[in-house]
Amino acid sequence: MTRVGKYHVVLLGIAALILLMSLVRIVSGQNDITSSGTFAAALGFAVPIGLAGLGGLWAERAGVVNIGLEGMMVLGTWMAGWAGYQWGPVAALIAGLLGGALGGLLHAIATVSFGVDHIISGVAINLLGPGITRFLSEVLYKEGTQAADAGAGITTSPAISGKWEISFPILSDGPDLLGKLEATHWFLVADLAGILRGLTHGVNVLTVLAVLLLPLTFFVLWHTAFGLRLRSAGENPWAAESLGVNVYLIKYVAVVISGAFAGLGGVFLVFISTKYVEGQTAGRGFIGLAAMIFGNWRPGGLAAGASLFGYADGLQLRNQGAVTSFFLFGAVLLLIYLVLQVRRLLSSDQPAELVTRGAKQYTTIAVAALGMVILLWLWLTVEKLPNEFVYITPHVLTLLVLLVASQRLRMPKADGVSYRRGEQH
Amino acid sequence: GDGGGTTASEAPTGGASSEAPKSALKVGLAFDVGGRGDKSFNDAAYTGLEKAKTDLQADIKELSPSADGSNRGDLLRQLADAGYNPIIGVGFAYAEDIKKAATEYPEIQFAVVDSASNAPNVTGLLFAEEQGSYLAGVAAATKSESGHLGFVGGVESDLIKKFEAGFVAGVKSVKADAKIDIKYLTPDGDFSGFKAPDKGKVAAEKMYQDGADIVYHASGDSGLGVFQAAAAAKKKAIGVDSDQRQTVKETDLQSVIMTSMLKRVDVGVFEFIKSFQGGAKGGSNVTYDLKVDGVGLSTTGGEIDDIKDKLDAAKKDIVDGKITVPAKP
Amino acid sequence: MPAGLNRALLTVAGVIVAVILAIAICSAAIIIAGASPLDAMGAFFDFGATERTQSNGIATFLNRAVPLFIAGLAVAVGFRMNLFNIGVEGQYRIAAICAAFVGSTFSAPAPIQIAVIIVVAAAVGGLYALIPAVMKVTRGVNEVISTIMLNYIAISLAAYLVRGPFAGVRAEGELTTTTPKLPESAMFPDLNFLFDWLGMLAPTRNGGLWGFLIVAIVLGVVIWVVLERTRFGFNIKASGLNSSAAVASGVNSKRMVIAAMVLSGAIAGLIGLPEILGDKGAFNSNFTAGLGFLGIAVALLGRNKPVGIAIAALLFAFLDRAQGPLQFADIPPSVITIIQGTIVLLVVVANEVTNRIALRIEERRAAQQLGRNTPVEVTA
Amino acid sequence: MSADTLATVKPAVELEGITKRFPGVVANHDIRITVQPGTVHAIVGENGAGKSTLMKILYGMQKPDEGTIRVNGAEVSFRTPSDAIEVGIGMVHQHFMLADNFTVLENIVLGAEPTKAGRLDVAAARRRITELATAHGLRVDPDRLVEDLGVGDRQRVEILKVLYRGARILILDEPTAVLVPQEVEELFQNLRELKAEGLTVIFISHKLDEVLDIADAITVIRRGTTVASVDPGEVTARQLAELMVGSELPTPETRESTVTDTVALKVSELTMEAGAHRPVPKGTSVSVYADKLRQEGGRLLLDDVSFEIRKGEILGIAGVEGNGQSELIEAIMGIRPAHGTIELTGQDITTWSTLKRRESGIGYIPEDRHRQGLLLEASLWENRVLGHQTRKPARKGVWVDRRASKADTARIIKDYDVRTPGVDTLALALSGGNQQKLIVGREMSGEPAFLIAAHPTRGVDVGAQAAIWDHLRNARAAGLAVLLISADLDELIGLSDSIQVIYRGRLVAALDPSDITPERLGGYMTGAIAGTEET
Ligand SMILES: Nc1ncnc2c1ncn2[C@@H]1O[C@H](COP(=O)(O)OP(=O)(O)OP(=O)(O)O)[C@@H](O)[C@H]1O
Ligand SMILES: Nc1ncnc2c1ncn2[C@@H]1O[C@H](COP(=O)(O)OP(=O)(O)OP(=O)(O)O)[C@@H](O)[C@H]1O
Ligand SMILES: [Mg+2]
Ligand SMILES: [Mg+2]
Repeated sequence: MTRVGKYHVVLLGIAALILLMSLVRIVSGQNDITSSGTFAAALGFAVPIGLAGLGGLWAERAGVVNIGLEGMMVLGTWMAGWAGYQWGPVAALIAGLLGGALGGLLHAIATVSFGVDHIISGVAINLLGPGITRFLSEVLYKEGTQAADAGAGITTSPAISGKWEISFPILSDGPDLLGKLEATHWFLVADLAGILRGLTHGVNVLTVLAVLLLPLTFFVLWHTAFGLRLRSAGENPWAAESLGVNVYLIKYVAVVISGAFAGLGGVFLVFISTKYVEGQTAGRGFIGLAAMIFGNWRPGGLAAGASLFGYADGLQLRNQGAVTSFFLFGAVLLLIYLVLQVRRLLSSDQPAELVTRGAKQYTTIAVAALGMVILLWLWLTVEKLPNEFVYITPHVLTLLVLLVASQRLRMPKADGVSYRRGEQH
Repeated sequence: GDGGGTTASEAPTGGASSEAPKSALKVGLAFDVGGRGDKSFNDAAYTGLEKAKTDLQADIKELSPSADGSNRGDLLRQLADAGYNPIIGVGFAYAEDIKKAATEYPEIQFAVVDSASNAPNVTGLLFAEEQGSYLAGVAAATKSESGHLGFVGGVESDLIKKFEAGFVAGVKSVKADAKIDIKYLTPDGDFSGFKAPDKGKVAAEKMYQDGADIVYHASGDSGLGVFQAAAAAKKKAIGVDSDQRQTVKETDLQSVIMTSMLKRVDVGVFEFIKSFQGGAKGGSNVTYDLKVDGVGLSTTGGEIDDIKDKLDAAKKDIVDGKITVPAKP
Repeated sequence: MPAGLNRALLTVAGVIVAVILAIAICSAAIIIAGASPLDAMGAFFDFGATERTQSNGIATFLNRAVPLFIAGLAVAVGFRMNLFNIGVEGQYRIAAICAAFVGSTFSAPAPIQIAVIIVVAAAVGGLYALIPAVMKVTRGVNEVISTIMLNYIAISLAAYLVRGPFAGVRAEGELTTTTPKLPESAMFPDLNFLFDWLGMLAPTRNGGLWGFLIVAIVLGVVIWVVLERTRFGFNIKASGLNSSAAVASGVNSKRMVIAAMVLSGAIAGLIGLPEILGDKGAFNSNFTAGLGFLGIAVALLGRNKPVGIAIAALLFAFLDRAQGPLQFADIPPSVITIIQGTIVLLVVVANEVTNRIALRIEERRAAQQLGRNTPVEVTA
Repeated sequence: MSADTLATVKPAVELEGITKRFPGVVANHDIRITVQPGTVHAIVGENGAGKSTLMKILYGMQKPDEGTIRVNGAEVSFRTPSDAIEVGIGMVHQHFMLADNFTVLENIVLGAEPTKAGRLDVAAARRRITELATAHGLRVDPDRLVEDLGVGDRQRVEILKVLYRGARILILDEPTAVLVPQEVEELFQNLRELKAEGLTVIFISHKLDEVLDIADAITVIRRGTTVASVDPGEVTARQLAELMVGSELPTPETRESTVTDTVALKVSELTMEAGAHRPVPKGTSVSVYADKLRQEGGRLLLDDVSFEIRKGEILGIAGVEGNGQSELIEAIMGIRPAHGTIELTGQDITTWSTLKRRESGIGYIPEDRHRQGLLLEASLWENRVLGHQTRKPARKGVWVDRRASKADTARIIKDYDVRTPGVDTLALALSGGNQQKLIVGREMSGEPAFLIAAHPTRGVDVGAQAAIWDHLRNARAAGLAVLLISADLDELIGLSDSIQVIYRGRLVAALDPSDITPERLGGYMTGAIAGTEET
């Protein structure tokens, strides 16, 4: 498939998805499925995950597995909180980046210079991140310090002042045309308006930055000389070395940037909360890593993974009822699948004996049909899911998508390989 | 719940009069996960402890458990071995551990915050959060113009459900047809719900968008997000545990905090130490309810001054037993 | 075998250097915090003045090591095959609650009661690990993602079970949700007699020295035997070292993924039992979390070998025990985590360095024995 | 090149007194070589003689402990390959140095990327590559992924990489090891052109005929030292070999036929799809199904492959790499599903697992010993157990019988002359030849009925080669059926009782080894000669 073709397929897929969502919204009456609020929340949850994922992408494209994203993110949050309350948001941003980068540097020293197993180093950083920050809080934020007077506690920093939110003029602010359209609840129109408004209203400046980092990463990694070298370090560092590429340097840069991105994810969390709160990363580094793998080590896929997760999380937090519409959603998807299968079965012009009409195919169709019926039944009967099942919506959804999506994941070939200059095994 | 024990108004009697040798008072306190400096529950307990230090010249020691809370029992033992008596465990998670430690150290007096006494030398320091929350509900419903309110709970544990139950009852007592949105951030066992301002914000935002004009939170640090959502929507919120209009430092957020439901853990802790000094023994519960002002509403900012009568009436009804506030939703 | 001895000596030397370095780094941190590193050292070794506190301290220390060791074993079984089972965390949680509940539904003589609980825990842990295994084998879903997601699902599921179907009665005024209390026959006998033998006071702490320690030791030995001596263990090792060679030699990689993952999950299922059977007697909403993640660090520090894991678990437990004493000495207890992280990092760095040295030595020896080190004299 | 020009022009490369020590090994010792510009200079020597090390030193990948390097008369000291590239040296490595997931273009420009406004200038790069390719007759498609390329194409990419950097001195480390004669000839044609343009080529090969064919000068290295400089016009291949090893060149000639009438392995209609394997529908024959697949336009990696191997017979499969040999092996080993049937000594084993196949007597010497044959980080005795986990002597119930395994490993070490300090040595500490001998010994134990030998002597020096050939011959005499796959056509012709040529997944010709030359064989392999039956 050519590049343009792929691009079109993606666009078509998105269009079909929105159509489907609109349909489900109308049928279920759950406006939150495409409300601007949901999409704004989705964006807010997707960004830190996406940033962590981007961090993972940079490191792993250069051949270094980074399971330490969580620890680096924690360092980012603490540094942002600490610098932010004293010198404002810009300082918070810089400090958070530095905090994450420091974690990245540690990871780089261990994995690149000493050839330590990447997972071990990452796990150690995941221990160190919370340990060091807690220690720093215990020292710097304890009773009687200036910070404590400014509102710090051992688990929180003082608040950062300053708000960095922007909206798209006219469309989603002031006259707020999109908002008005959304309120009509018209089929498809309101959905599109809601989605657009959610993504443009009251958006944190960091969000814009983070979203821009995706194409930027794509550009740098796939369209510049530096990016080619970086990726070559993840595919075949020995080849790169033999062509005079300084693989060590490249890996160092990549892993430090990786840490900085994870740190930026932390800064984002701090900006949203206006302060550092111990434990506020809540495993997002791991989820970012998962999003990156989900996205096949590519920025676009990663964004899709982070968005899926963010959307599901946002939706479940905003509207537990809407979560049951996923049953309907699944039922409709299964129905489409069934129609396609049956059509293929009937329209085949091959000699009858050649059509792969094994028992297996009938079984799949039967299972799909059964699944559809069950989902529909669930949708019709389940008033309210126990809360515990609502919380896990994003996780279950991620698993389901992974199960259904064909698995042709391809990680960089030398990812996780401990590379030593001049040695090839 | 008033597990058949005394209430606080009786407990301290005789405490202040009989002065024990002050230097001998060594009070140990073990925090819940998160430890000191959480600006909330643990810190409130510490305030009480500190007061004992200054007022009663107590020798104090406070310990925080490890992040996974696996060593709560061991902290209690270490305090006991170091000669501390009495020893206080902060948080209902200490219930089991206190019970065991109490049997191992029968000569030492223990207290547990938020859980009932379960041994002869254990005092249960209980708080009638549902009563305070009831008042918060009354205040919210009275102040609400839309008749639509919200509650954000941090972690879906039975403790936080007490807040929910009281709040709902309070609201319904004023407006039986009021709409109340309820959302918890994480399931029981995942305590990140107390540390997720972003989630609190999204949950509250939705409530405000749907027309709620006052949201009550019992979600620790996540409440910050609730206040932010309130500020953005130009609506109101109700804080919890301490007077958050004072503890929250951002001025733009302070103004959205209509009131806070106070839970005087500091009073509980201090009173317990004081009564210990007076020779009180455990085996019963002390309930800090509206009657003894163990719970209540803060008035900083004066936003509920105009409905003071109504609140006082509700309070009186509860104190008099005319109203029994449910502790479970 | 002098080559092996050489290697072992080098490794030990490396570890010692690493630990010393880690201590130095943390001492620096402690000094910055305005405290004395010597006090900190004292706190780590301070097991109290009285016999009672000492034996309690020792029991606390060993009790902590038991679940860490089991968690390390669980992670290591996966790692040996290059399977990264981050899901140990979720597996033990689900297994613990199911085992606690099942154990509370009947009453049998102690050995049977306990055996059933252990079997249930292992089975549930194994089954929960089967999910990512099957997803990986049939759909190629990366186990890192699936186990991360399943961890979150496990937390919610456990929360649901402990409040819903598996909820037990609790005392009036108690807020902790819990499964029904296990019968007395389910409680694992303690090992306090060991202290008597050594002429010490038995720990007075509830539960004493957990008898599950024995199970852990047996488990460690069994796992060692399975991994090092059986064909199954050989297949795991081969798959881990070179999966394509393993496949070519007739190892069924899919079956191995499932077997290793399920074994890992089954071991993980036992992580919560020491606490339940030795102390708590139930699963409740405050159940110790995070052991699965610590297990990763323990396994890696122990180089995925049972003996190493035991040492790593003891080290971690030793450090963890000082949580209280450090605070008595006014030292921020977070230095524990810092030391743990630093040690993990430095020990592997040291390992890497000594490994390289050992390899050099071995190569040189091999070359010398073959007489390849002398170039031939040639007249051109 | 005449003598007087040589005198006036400065040597392209002068290596003087180069010494390089590795822990325990002196790889190079006082090496002296002078390479004249505009010539092809060959370097020959046994495995492990130190050729690659020397070249890596010249290319800046390794630092010499002693000695000086002069390029075009000026003394140089390289820290990294970029320094060497700077002065115009380029190297094609013994093992491909290509990123599989990159396009040809990306592989070529890596490290020397043209940029425009910070962007990788793909258009300029493509233009330049096409120019170079046409100028030197090196056909490549810049936009194809390297993983889709055959070895010949990859070799060309490697050479283009070097030319792209404007190298005037080319180092080619065993470039022909994986090429068929036609491709070798093509390569040599390119080299001659480059030479005509004044480029200097340093060429390493174990194939002495080729060396004599292309080289203008030859340097022989033995055990890390230069032992002779000879003129290709004045030596024969045999003399050259004797200079290298001091022993006679072995030949892979099989003596008399030992072929019996009993069929050991029968493969019929073996067909493999390129995509996912879908089982043949019930009641359909494989050939009908294969027809359908062909009609659908699907690529078939194996296309209706049928043959028989009788006891005592060696069947050689000739083919350019990537024409289905690996797939054939994987199908027979049960590693990858395929349609058709496979019978071993009369038993249908089509549905059996790899393990069961091995247990029933299939031995397997894999093509890539590091990838499929060895656990490098495990001891030799554990490597002996590999593939024999379920059989004596490795097995004792559920246990691995360590003692018996070690004893049997010792036997292999003795019988197959594996040079190692002991059975507990890690496999990675052995040289390639010794590793290979261990594998051969392992696969021969347990009296297999049928052996797959894929490139059994690849990268193995002459001594070890002869030993491996002897073992194969002896086993054949004892009734073993062997499927031999080899890129070394002399080996193939010398050992096989019959030869089949595989081309694009099909067996296109059955040949008699007694009257076929490598050149003709190469013709079939590349599809230049249409398939016929020639028995
Ligand atoms: N990086 C290294 N570390 C240690 N020893 C090495 C290293 N590289 C090469 N050697 C040793 O140097 C010797 C020469 O190796 P080299 O690869 O140069 O041989 P070669 O002549 O190219 O052999 P072949 O024909 O097999 O390619 C080998 O015997 C090997 O033991
Ligand atoms: N990068 C390296 N690091 C350490 N030792 C090496 C390295 N490369 C080669 N060796 C050593 O070189 C020897 C292998 O020598 P040699 O080059 O003859 O193998 P080979 O025939 O090239 O093997 P192969 O064909 O598998 O590459 C072994 O002793 C090995 O330990
Ligand atoms: Mg070699
Ligand atoms: Mg070589």
